[in-house]
Parts: sequence; structure tokens; C-alpha cells
Amino acid sequence: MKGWMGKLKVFSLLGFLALALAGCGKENLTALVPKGYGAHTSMKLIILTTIIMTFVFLVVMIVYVIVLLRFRAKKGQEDYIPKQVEGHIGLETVWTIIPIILLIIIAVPTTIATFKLADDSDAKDHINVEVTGNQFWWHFNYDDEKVQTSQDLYIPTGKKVYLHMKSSDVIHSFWVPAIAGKMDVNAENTNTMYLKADEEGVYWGKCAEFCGDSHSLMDFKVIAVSPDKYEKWVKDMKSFDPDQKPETAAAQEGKDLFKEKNCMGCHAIGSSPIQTAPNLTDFGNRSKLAGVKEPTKENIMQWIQDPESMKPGNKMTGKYPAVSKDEAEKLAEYLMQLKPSDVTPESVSE
Amino acid sequence: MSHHDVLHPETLPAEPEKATLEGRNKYLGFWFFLGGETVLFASLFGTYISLRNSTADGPSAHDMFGLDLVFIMTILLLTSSLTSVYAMYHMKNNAFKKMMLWLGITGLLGLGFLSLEIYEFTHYITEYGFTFRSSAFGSAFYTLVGFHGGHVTFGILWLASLMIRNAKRGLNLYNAPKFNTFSLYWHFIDVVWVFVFTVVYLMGKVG
Amino acid sequence: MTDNANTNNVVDEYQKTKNKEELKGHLISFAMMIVATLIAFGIVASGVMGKIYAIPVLVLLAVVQVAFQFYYFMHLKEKGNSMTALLIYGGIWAAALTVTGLGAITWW
Amino acid sequence: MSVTATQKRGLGSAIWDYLTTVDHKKIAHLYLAGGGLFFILGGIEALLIRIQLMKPENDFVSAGLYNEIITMHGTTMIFLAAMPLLLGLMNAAMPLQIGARDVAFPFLNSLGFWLFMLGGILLNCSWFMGGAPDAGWTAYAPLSTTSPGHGVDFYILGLQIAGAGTLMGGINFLVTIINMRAPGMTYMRMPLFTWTTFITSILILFAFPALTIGLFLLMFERLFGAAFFDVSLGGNAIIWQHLFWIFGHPEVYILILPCFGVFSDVFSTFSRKRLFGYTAMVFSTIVIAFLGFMVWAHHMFTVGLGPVANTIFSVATMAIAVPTGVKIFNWLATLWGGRITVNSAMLWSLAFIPSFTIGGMTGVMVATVAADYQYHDTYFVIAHFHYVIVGGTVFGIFAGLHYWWPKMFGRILNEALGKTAFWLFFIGFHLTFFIQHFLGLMGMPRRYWVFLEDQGLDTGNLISSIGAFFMAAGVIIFFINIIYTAAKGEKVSGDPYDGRTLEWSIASPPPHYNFKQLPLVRGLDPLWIEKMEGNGKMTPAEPLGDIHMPNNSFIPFMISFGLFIAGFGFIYHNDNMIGTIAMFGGMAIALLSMLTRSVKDDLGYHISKEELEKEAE
Ligand code: HEA
Ligand code: HEA
Ligand code: HEC
Ligand code: CUA
Ligand SMILES: [Cu+2]
Repeated sequence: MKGWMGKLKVFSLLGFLALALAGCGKENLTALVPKGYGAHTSMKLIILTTIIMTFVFLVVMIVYVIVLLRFRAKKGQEDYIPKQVEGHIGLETVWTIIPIILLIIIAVPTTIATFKLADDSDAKDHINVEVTGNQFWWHFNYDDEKVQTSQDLYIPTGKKVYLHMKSSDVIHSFWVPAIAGKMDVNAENTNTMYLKADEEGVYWGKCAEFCGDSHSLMDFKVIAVSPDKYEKWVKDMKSFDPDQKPETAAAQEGKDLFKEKNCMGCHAIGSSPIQTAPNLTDFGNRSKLAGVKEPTKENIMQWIQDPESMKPGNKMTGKYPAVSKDEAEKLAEYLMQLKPSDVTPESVSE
Repeated sequence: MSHHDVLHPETLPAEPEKATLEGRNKYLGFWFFLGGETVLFASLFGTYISLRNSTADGPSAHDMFGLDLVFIMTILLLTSSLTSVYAMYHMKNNAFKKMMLWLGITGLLGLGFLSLEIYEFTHYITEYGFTFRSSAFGSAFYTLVGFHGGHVTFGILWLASLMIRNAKRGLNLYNAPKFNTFSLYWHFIDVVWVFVFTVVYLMGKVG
Repeated sequence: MTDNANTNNVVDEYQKTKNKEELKGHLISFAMMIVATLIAFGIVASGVMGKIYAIPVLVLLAVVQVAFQFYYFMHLKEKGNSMTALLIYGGIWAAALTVTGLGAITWW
Repeated sequence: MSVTATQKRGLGSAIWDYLTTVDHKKIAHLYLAGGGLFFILGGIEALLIRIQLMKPENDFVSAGLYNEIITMHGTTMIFLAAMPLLLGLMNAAMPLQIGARDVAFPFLNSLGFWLFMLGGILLNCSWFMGGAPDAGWTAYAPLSTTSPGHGVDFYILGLQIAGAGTLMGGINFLVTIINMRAPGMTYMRMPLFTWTTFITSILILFAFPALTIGLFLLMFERLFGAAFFDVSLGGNAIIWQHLFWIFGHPEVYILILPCFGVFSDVFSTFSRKRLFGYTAMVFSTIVIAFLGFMVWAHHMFTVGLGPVANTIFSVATMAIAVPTGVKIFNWLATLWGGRITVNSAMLWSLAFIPSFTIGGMTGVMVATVAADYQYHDTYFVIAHFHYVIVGGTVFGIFAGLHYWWPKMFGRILNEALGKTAFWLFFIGFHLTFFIQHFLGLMGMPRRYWVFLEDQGLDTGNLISSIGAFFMAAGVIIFFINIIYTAAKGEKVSGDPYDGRTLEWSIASPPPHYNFKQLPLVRGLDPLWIEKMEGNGKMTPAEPLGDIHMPNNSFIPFMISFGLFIAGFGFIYHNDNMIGTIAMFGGMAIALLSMLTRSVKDDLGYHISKEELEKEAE
């Protein structure tokens, strides 16, 4: 069997596979199509390092292939004894110095980028959001505006939005690949990072630090809207009246059940400091239920009746009296009409 | 070299602890072990330093620590280091009984140190209600100082078993390395204590 | 009890004087260690130094003591121990990194 | 005890022999068998991972079980498979390479093995006792401190015991190499594998204590109510991360350096050339180890240490590419102008170069801190480290096994089977892990029990899973090869490859005293020198005389067994009386065994000159 030929085949096969693989992944999720300041910064370094690495790899491979082509033992060479070379100072120097130069080329922009991304000296001039990571959901508190929301983070495009992040339990990590790199969310200190989105869109966010059973279901969305829409959204959220009467009778019954079944003990509707469970003020506008499921009525009912089946290990299971199918339907009815604003994920994703 | 030579040598060489390959191996291996212990204690010191102010509203170092007791403990342990040097001096001169005497004194000084430490711990627990579970500082303090105390305890047990086992045998090439390793260990405990009293007590008092 | 160690005690005179000299060195270093300890405790008990000065001085005194222990009591200075010494420096290096790492950057 | 005598004994006494052996060559067999077993276990866990991730929202295993599987996969592979296999190779070859009759501490050597084995068994008992650890192999607090059940306790105690064994192995090798080299074997004449064993042991010595303390703190927290990581009592969970990675980063070099040694020896043997740039190779190993202690925070770039710490650690990390590059190029230069024979050992070694280079380069990419904000905790990192670990460590282990198999067992592994296994594994390896770079960047974090539909991740994951089965097929064929070779493998002489180093100057398998007379070493590649000068064999450095050998001992097993029982005790002492009894009982067994050891003089025995003469060639 010919070693190097097999290897060449494998490598070219892999290369094609990679290319064929649906471009670069799903838009608004993949880090390979950056749409925010942080992601652009990282991407530039990714491209720079990839180019340098490709160069290094080619150099190694060229020598490697030559070696395998030229120096394999041939017939009749059984007794051939190659020259026993000790080494070569010149060569050693060359392959020490060149990598050092290449690394300096990487290190300088890396340092600059790292300090830029960490610079929060102008935070007070921008929007600030307190982010809390919980097993397995996210809470967003717009303290200056007195607006609370969960799962969906609304930000204006083209502006820096500072996130001050803290965990209420174990470590999580806040990651919106298309907009910015990730930052851990610890319980002992507040970490700060900022987002700056180029264009409107619903961006996928993920929890990147292992945090328990439903770590893989701790998704959230960042909804970037134009600054005007953002202002409107804030206004709508602020003026939302949790006591306002729902339109349908079923929703009204759902509203009562929401109190009766002790949902209110954990979930706030409207701007309330309660943070034990997702704030449901704009639940009707959520792009996903509990971060990952389609927010259809059936799914919401299933969630209310048996959240464990959708998100193992979640902190809602078993904390409220049993809910019948009928009751669940009414609760869903109520929750789905909670639409304080017409600035919604749908309004930007079209 | 036959077994007889090892256990009953005609003469003892100048450095009996390093005269056999086994002895040299033991000596070197033990040094490396101590190298590992250095990192072990460094990890504990690092943890302690980063948690020393995390008192969770419980008592702090400044509130509790008194210097007198620690000073006496320090002198006891430092002296015991010197007495073990005397023991090794006599080992090299092949004066077995004198060696045993000084080793005994070393052990007693160690015991004295240990009793004072136990007294100190009970004092903190009863006077201040300061325990292992009080705060992160409490956990770090008892773990660091307790690890050192554990090493002292182990050293004393080790010394006792060495002395009892060899009481009637005199010095030979088989046990000389063992005595020597013990003395290395004992010095190391002293080294660690120097840092304990500096970092925990003195720096705790300073603030 | 037969103390057979005494029957074959052939450590020669030269060796004995050498051992004695070594002991003298040990006594001196012990005295220095006591002095270092006294100074350290003195600084803290008297409160003559501010915190910023006291802590580095205390650490320095500790390091000096440890050097004495290693080099005199534990015989690191003797020839033939160079590999040991090299490795111990490695350990001290790793230890120093550990302490700095944990002590300094945990709360950054 | 001659070879024939060994063969005549029954199974029972053979088992007893292995339970009590202090012979480094037999301990090597034990390590290889134990490590091999755990490699299969870890591999099966890997297959379960890949089956679960074969398609989106798969429900092959539950979330809880998946977390246990990945935790055990990582922990098993690193601590119970890769490291013991490497320790096995070291035990098998290193003492022979320096011309030693034995290791410095045969007793400790055996103790080290049994601690590893029983620690590993303890850890795996968790599967049957209420669930395995599920906080990842990194066991980050507070996830690990709050994980319910006893899984994480098994992790703590199992690793504590196994880790103690590894530490002993490290000290043993260090002293062996410093004190027991044959006459003339100066440091700068040691084969590269011996050098890397030496440096690796230093890494073990200085890295493992940090883990020991980390595990102690975790244990105090979980079992005795301490508050190191409990924020409400002022604790700080980041301390665990520091301690873990102060250990963890050197650990990855513990995994790779010995393999660098294997490759160096294999390349020079099969290209029939002296290793190019020997001094540079030695020096770069030292530099890698040295730098390896200064970079741990590159696993913590997103923790929020701040830009100063992040860039310092980033640049320090990149620096490691330089000495590693020196190695890659010196290997290429060794091959250059050689007369290259490609057999299985060489195939694994040749395949290592491109595979590891890719892994190393992605290493530098993840070290680029502002880019790591994207890579961290995604499949890009999974791809990086499997490229270096599988493409480096596992390839190295396979290369070493093929290379030294005839030395260890007197029979050479079958070439056809060896090559088939290689190609299946090699293709599967790239299929599985190359695609994962893209998966990571496309938004797939690691430790994800499921990935959702319609995220563009389906094809990539499927390909990755298919690759894993190719690897499995390769591994299975390798094991078939072992069985085949044991039954009908070709018997070989002491020097089947025209070798260069001392291990090839004695019989295969070597007699239990290794060298009848210690060889006189006259330079690098001592056997090669003698061959070139027409002597064909080593000149003895001493007249034939009595050989001092250590006694077998059952005490290492007993000490480890005591700690094993005590391990259960610690885990269950809060639950019931039996736990407390086991805790004290186990400690008593261990301590009494130690006491027995220290009270009973053990001076070993001698093989007399006459016996040796009788066993003449
Ligand atoms: C065998 C094990 C092994 C080895 C050898 C390495 C080698 C390296 N590793 Fe890797 N690493 C791991 C095992 C290993 N790693 C594991 C297990 C993890 C994850 C742990 C976890 O989180 O679970 C990890 C994670 C990890 C991270 C953290 C990523 C993250 O979580 O975000 C980083 C970051 O810097 C990193 C960097 C490096 C670097 C720079 C090297 C370098 O040593 C590589 C050097 C080699 C080369 C560069 C190639 C050859 C060189 C040349 C041909 C010269 C020219 C080259 C250039 C100029 C670039 N590794
Ligand atoms: C030495 C280290 C090592 C090795 C060799 C491997 C080998 C493999 N690993 Fe991994 N892996 C880790 C160390 C290692 N791994 C670590 C540290 C983690 C992180 C864990 C964590 O996050 O905490 C990880 C995580 C990890 C993940 C990510 C899980 C997640 O984040 O959710 C994946 C996914 O693909 C994976 C896959 C594989 C595969 C397919 C192999 C394959 O190479 C395996 C090949 C072997 C086989 C397939 C065995 C075949 C044997 C048989 C079939 C039995 C035959 C029977 C007889 C002969 C009797 N590993
Ligand atoms: C222990 C307090 C608790 C109680 C009581 C509780 N929940 Fe929840 N609920 C949670 C938590 C925690 C989550 C987030 C789960 C997750 O995503 O991990 C949640 C999530 C939800 C969601 C999804 C939110 C989103 O943003 O997508 C809905 C809808 C919901 N709960 C409805 C209810 C209803 C209806 C009730 C009463 C019948 C109720 N909850 C009672 C804790 C609670
Ligand atoms: Cu939260 Cu993962
Ligand atoms: Cu690392």
C-alpha cells in the first residue's frame, strides 16, 4: 500500500467535503458570517491565522511528500546505510526564526483586538443591560429603562449595548456567534461585554458553558431592530399594563388560573423584580418557547403540563399544582395574547 | 554487597545514608517527592491567599490571631529542625545512641508544637465559633494549617515507628538512609511552617 | 542491649572534624533563622511598618529562612546535588506560578 | 527462574505472579492491559456519543445519561487509557534503553500500577451505584459541587487514588534515569524516548499536586461541608478552574511528550539514520515543558480575567509552537536522505506528522484570544484536541506498541492486519474530527446532548459519526491482531529491526534481570555504533557477577485495595454506618500494609554468578 497516495486522497476528499458542506452554516447562527462588531473582530483573526496555518501546513506537507517520494527504501537497497547526519545549526535557526516571525504577525493584532473588545470605558454613554444566567434560561433587565424581559434580548442596530452578566446558580456562557464571541456568566463577579449588530435580524444565542442537563436547550435570541423600533419597543414595554383585561373569555380564565396555579409565584408579567422564572410580559411575541420549541399552542400546553418532557432538569417541574389539559389550554390562550409591542421577532426576520 | 554487609557492616562509611544505590535512590526520590509537595502547598497557599478576606461576615484573621502562641510554636518547630540536624550529625559520626536521643527530642518538640496547634484550633472554635464551615476563609485556613499539622502528625508517627523498629539494631546501611529521609522531611515541614506563619499569621495581623 | 554500632565505629578523625565544622555552620544558620523570625514577629507586633512595606519584607524574610534550610540543613549546596537542585528550582518555579496565579488573578 | 519454568506454572500462580510482581517489564504488561481495557471502555463511550449525535434531536440516550457518558469518556480516556498506556510503554522500554537492570523503586512501581487500576475501577463502579459523574471531565464548580447523587464523589476519589499512583510512577522514573544509567550513558546519549520519559515525569511531579489539592478541596466541599467554591459564604468557583488547569495544561504535554519520544526513535530506526538535531530535540522538549506551566489560563479566556492576563497567556501559549515546530522539522530532516522502511509502526508515525500539525495549528488558532471567544467551548476545540490527542497520543501509542511488541513478547505483530487497522482508523479519524472544526464555527457548542434541527449542523454530525465507526473497526482489527499474534505470530530475534538503542541488544523478551552484564555505552545510539564498528554487540562494562533483584510483594496490592475500600467509605460515610466502617477499615488496611512494609526488612535476593553462567546463551 502506498502511504502518501492514500493520504493525499483522504485529504482532498476531506477538503471537498468541507466545501460542499452547505457553505458556512445557518445564517444568523454561524460565526462564519459575522454580523456584529465582535464577530467581525474574531473573524479577521480567524482568517489571518487560517492563512498563516495553511502556509505552514503546505511547507510541512511539501517536505513530507518529497521525503516519502524520494527516500523510501528501494529494492536492492537493503544494505544501504545513509549518511549519519548530526544536525545543522543553520537549519535549526531558520525553523526557529520563521515561526517566531509568523507568531508575531499573529500576536500583534490579537493583542490589539483583545484590548478593544475589553474596553468598557464608554459604557455609561450606551445602553446597559443586566443579564442573568439561570438553569436553563436567560433574564434581561434594562435597568435604566425599567424594562424586564427573558429569553429574547432586544437591541438597536449600530449601537453598542453593554451587557453586565451574572449567574444565579452555576456558570453559563453567553454566546451569539453571529454578533460576538462568548463571555462566561459567573456567580462571583459581573462580567461585561458589548454587542453591536450591523443589521436587523433575529440572531441565535447559545449557552456555551456546560451547566447541567438542559445545557443544550438553553438557547436565546438577540433581536436587533433599528434604533427607532427599539425606542418604540421600550416604550411599549414600559406602558404595558399587566392588569389589563384580556380580550377573550378563555384568556381571562387563563389569567385567573395563572394566579390560582401559583404561576405568579415565580413568573412576573410586567416590570417586576421577580426573577425566579422567565418574565412573561412579551411571551406572545417570543420566537421560541422556553428557548428552543416552536411556540405553538400545543407545545405551550405540553410545556405547562409537563415541562420535563421538553427540557430535562428544568426548575419549573413539580413546583406548581397539576394542570389539566383544559386549564393548560386556557393558560396558553392567556399567555399567547401577551403582546405588548408590535416590534416582534417576526417583524424583523422578514 | 551481600545482605550481611548491609545490615551488619564491618565499618560504616562517612555518609552511610548515601553509601548504597538504594540509599542514593531513596535520597533523590525523596527530594523529588518534596518538590511535588512544594507545588501541593503552593496550591493551598494560593487558595488561602485568594480567600483570606472572604469571611462572609464571620471572624477575620485580624480579629482572632494572637502572635504569642504562634511565636512559641515557631520556636518549637525551628528548634526541632536544629535537633534533627544534631541527630544527623551523630549519625554521620556513627554514634547511634546520641542520634536516638536527639531524634527523641525532635519528636517531643514536634508533639509540643502539635498540642499547641490543637489548642489553638479549639480556641478559635469555642471562642469565636470559627469553624471549617463558617466561611470560605474558614475552610481555607483550616485546610492549609491543618494540612501542615497533618504533615507534622505523620512525621511524628513515622519517627516513632523508625525509632521503635531500630531501637535494638544500631546503625547500618539499610536504616541510615531511612533516618536521613526522615530528617529531610522534618526540615521540609519547617520550611512550610515558615511560610504558614508569615502568610497566615503575620500577614493576617498586618491586614 | 548490644550497641553494635559502637563496636565498628571507624569514622576517622578527619571525617569527624569535617562533620564538626559542618555542625558549626548549622548552628550559625540556626541563629540566623531565629533572628529572621524575631525580626518578622517584631515588625508585626510593634506595628512600625505600614502594610505596603511590611508584606514584602515579611516575604523576603521567609525566603531567606528557607534558603538557609535548603542549603544548610538539607544539604542542597553539596556537590553531586546539582540535578536535585535543578529540579527543586523547577518545583519552586511551578509553585511560584501557582501562588501568583491563584493569588493574583482569581479576582480580576 | 528461567523461561521454561515460567511456562510450566499454572494459571493461578501466573495470576499471583502478576499480583505481586515488581518487575518493570511485567508491570508494563499490566499497564498495557489495564490501559487497553479502559481505552475500549472510553471508545465505547465515544461511540455512544457519536450515535446520539448522528441526527438532530436524537433520543438514543437521555440528557442525564449523555452527560455521564461524556464525562466518563473524557476522564477515562485521559487518566485511565492514555496515561497508563504511556506508562506501560515507559516501563517496557525506558529501563532497557538506559541499560538498567531495574527501576529505582520496583515496589513503588507496582504500587503505582495498583493505585491506578483500583482508582479506575472505583471510578467506573459509579455506573452501577447510582450514576456516573456528570459534570464534565473538568468538573467545574459549582456544577460539580451541586451535582446530586454520588457521581462526582466517585470522580474525586477515583482520580485521587489513580493520581497518587501516577505521581509515584513519575518519581520512580526520574530517579531511575538519574541514578541507574549504564556506564557511559551520559544524559546527552540517552535515546529520545528516555529523555521524554524524563521530562514527562517532571511534568507529572509538578502538575499532579495541583490536581490533588483541587480534588481535596472538592471533596471537602462535597463531603465535609467546606465553602471554597460557595459564593454565599465568600467562596470562589474560579479557584477550581485555576487549580484544574494548572494541572490540566501540563497534563496535555504529559500525554504528547512521550509520544514525541516514540516517534523520534521510530523515525531514526526506520530511516536508518541518526536523529537529526538531537540536541535541538532534547532542548525543545525541555522548553515545551517549561512553557507548559505558564499557559494554563488559555483554557479560561472567556472567564473574564481581563485583557492583560488574556494576552499574556495567549502569547505565552503561541510560543509553544516554536519548539514544537523545531521537532516537526527535525523529524522531517531525519527522514530526509534516509532509507525509509514503511511498516505498521512507521505508518502510525508518518501519519502523525500531518495529523498533529493540523491539531497544533488549530491549537495556535484557539490560543489567539480574541478569536477564541468564538472557538471556546465549541466543537472547534473538540476538533483541536482530538487532532492532537488522537493524531498525536493515540497514534504514538499505536506506533510504540507495534515498535516494541516484539521486544516485549518475542513475537512481531502481523503486518497485513496492522496496516488494515491503521488505514481504517486513520480515515475514520479525519472523517470524524475534521468536520468538527466547521461544526464549531457554525454554532455548535460542546457538551450538547442534542442539536436542534434546521441549524445547518445535520450533515456534519452525520459524517462525524460515520467516521467514528471506521475508527472502531480499526481498533477491533488491532485487537484481532493481538490475538492472532499471540497464537501464531512470527517469532523474532532480539533485534528484528536492525535497531540502534540498547533495548535491541538483549533477547526478546528480555530475561528478568535485563542485562547479564551492564553494557558499556560509547555514544548516542550505542548498539548502532558497535554494529558500525563491526562488533555487532555491546561490550560489557563489568565482569559477570551476582545480580541483586528485588523480592515480589503483595503489599502494593493490599495498600491500593485498602484505599479502594476507604474510597467507598468516604463516598458513603454521610449516608450510613457501613460507609463509616469502610472508611476507617479501608484506611486501616492501607496503613497496616504500609507499616508491614516499613517494619519488615526487604533486602531482595541475588542471582548467583553460577546460575547466570548456567543460563548461558
Ligand atoms: C495531547 C494533547 C494536546 C496538545 C499537544 C495540545 C497542544 C496545544 N494546544 Fe491544546 N488542548 C488539549 C490537548 C492538547 N493541546 C485539550 C485536551 C484541550 C481541551 C480541554 C478541555 O477543555 O476539555 C485543549 C485546549 C486548548 C486550548 C483552549 C481552547 C478553549 O477551550 O477555548 C488552547 C488555547 O490556547 C490550546 C492551545 C494549544 C496549543 C497552542 C498547543 C501547542 O502545543 C501546539 C503546537 C504545535 C504546532 C503549532 C504544530 C507544529 C509546529 C510547526 C509546524 C511550526 C510552525 C507553526 C506555526 C508558526 C504556527 N489547547
Ligand atoms: C485520550 C483522550 C481521548 C481519546 C482517545 C478520545 C477519542 C474519541 N473521542 Fe473524545 N474526548 C476526550 C478525550 C478523548 N477522546 C475528552 C477529554 C473529551 C471532553 C469531555 C468533556 O467534555 O468533559 C472528549 C469529548 C468528545 C466528544 C464531545 C462530546 C461533547 O462535547 O458533547 C466527542 C464527540 O464526537 C468525542 C468523540 C471521540 C471519538 C469518536 C473518539 C475515537 O477516537 C475513539 C476511538 C475508539 C473506539 C471507537 C473504540 C473501539 C472499540 C470497540 C468498538 C470495542 C471493541 C471490543 C473489543 C476489542 C473487545 N470525544
Ligand atoms: C418554580 C417556579 C415556577 C412555577 C411555579 C411555574 N414556572 Fe413556568 N417556568 C419556570 C422556570 C424556571 C422556567 C424556565 C425553564 C427553562 O427554560 O429552563 C419556566 C418557563 C415557563 C414558560 C416558558 C417561558 C418562555 O419564555 O419561553 C412558560 C410558558 C411557563 N413557564 C408557564 C408557567 C405556567 C403557566 C405556570 C403555572 C401553571 C408556571 N409556569 C409555573 C418556573 C416556574
Ligand atoms: Cu447554561 Cu449551559
Ligand atoms: Cu492547554
